Amino acid sequence: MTDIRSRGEDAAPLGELRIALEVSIPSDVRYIERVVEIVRSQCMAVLFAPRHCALNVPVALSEALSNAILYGNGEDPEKHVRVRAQVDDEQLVLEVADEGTGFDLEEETNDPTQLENIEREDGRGLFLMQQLMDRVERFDDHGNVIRLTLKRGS
Amino acid sequence: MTDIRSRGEDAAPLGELRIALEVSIPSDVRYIERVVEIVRSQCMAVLFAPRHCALNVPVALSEALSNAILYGNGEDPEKHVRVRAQVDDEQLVLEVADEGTGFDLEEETNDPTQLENIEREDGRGLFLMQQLMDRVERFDDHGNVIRLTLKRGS
Amino acid sequence: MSFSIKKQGDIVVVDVEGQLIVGNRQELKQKVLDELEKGEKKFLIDFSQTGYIDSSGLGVLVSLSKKIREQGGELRLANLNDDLKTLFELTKLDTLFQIADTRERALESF
Amino acid sequence: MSFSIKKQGDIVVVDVEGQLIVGNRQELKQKVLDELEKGEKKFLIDFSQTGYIDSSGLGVLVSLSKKIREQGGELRLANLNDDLKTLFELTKLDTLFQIADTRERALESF
Ligand SMILES: Nc1ncnc2c1ncn2[C@@H]1O[C@H](COP(=O)(O)OP(=O)(O)O)[C@@H](O)[C@H]1O
Ligand SMILES: Nc1ncnc2c1ncn2[C@@H]1O[C@H](COP(=O)(O)OP(=O)(O)O)[C@@H](O)[C@H]1O
Repeated sequence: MTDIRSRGEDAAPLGELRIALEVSIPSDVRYIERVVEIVRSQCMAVLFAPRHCALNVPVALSEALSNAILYGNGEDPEKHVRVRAQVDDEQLVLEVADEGTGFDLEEETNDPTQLENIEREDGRGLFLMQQLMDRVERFDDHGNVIRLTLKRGS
Repeated sequence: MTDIRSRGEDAAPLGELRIALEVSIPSDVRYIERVVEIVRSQCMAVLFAPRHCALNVPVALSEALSNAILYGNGEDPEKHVRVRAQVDDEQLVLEVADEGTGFDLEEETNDPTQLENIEREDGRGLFLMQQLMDRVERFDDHGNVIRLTLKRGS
Repeated sequence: MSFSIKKQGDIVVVDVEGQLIVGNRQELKQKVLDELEKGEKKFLIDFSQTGYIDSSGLGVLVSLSKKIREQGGELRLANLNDDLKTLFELTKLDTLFQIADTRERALESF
Repeated sequence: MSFSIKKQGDIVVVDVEGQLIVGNRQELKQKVLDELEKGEKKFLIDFSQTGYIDSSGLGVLVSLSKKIREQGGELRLANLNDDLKTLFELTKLDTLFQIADTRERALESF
């Protein structure tokens, strides 16, 4: 008898697996890692590319969460950050909402790869979101919201 | 210099981390494993006991999903199963909704540990849900809904 | 989830990797029945790499145990972790199956 | 997430286990600065067990690299996986740091 090794039935077709997640956390950076872990596993469950699940989503979401906690809510323990994640077979849409008054996305986005910036300790967050996501948007909705969109195929 | 090994800052206090998840899948049992994986990671993110995350939640949810797909929707590809999972620092509440007409929970729950049942191949699903969860409820809401509740401390 | 089957002496050893659930239990059943049909008599299912088992997975094990016994064969289970043990205890299936702590013990027990 | 620091010859080797992010970067910074204050000059940070790094984690690495240089010391990084490499490339930080493929190479390079 030869060594038989078989995979289970083929993974289910992806169409129609829709996930919507809503997480609310206090303004404390120690929550970031856990929220990222939840969204990452969602990302894996719909079979996004490994790199998307290991790099693009965790880093971009961490950045948005830190900014919301630190700048948007000023680490005020009374204020909350809300994350909505929606996934289907086409794309992942993340929305991170804080209770702040917002900011000018274009104005505040730095290019940390410029020689004069390369040794700066800060100013890489919005840049990384732009690099790692297909789209970054900001809008107001009872506070500041950042929307990150990542297409499956990208 | 001695070998220093340190854990990061203490895990964040749990209070106020609230997660609500909604997943919709077609009536195909091949989706079960992935849905369970998403809910399991949610369960780990809020630091439920390892046993709850590895046994109680995966098995009880699998049972509810199989029943919804097989009996509730009769594997009709046009029909969907919807899962809602809500977690806070006290409890996990899972709702599994199918498009069927429901059933009598008490009537249908078998005791597979009875001698005459022990060699049966089926009839352990509802029993396991009851054993692994703190509460199992059934109600109608445009179809049949099973609600499973697990308290953190239990 | 995947199954690997190999033969150790005259014993058919099956490793269940991942979950044993409604979506893949038929595959396990078919593989074991194929071996039974070929005349194999001794079966060991090893759960060291198994995640969770649902009621339909338990059902397949019950069914296989019956079919193997009918052919005069024997089935042993090995390496159930604490969570899986609890599952067998809750359903009293620990009274139906011969369960060994380790693969070695199971192999010796035939 | 946790850090383990040990000394190999005259080189301080730091393993970053898990994420290097806003929630724990200060701890890494403090640990390395403590060693620098004790007079240590050679530092190797090994990322073989690291998940992801956020911009504040990158910021701490930049800051440490400056501080170590100011004291006449040297910092090397090792074992960045492909995803982490991409992160350094996107931010051009691969031009600022001395990055070795393996721990051995990094140790030899001092
Ligand atoms: N949610 C937010 N609310 C208010 N201001 C923000 C927010 N996110 C970013 N900003 C502003 O944009 C700037 C640049 O952010 P970023 O690129 O992430 O770099 P860093 O956080 O290191 O300063 C911040 O310094 C802050 O002034
Ligand atoms: N969602 C559902 N819709 C309709 N009937 C159901 C549903 N869930 C369970 N049942 C009924 O309850 C019975 C017992 O279910 P269960 O204890 O899970 O065992 P099994 O699924 O092995 O039959 C099923 O056979 C079915 O008739």
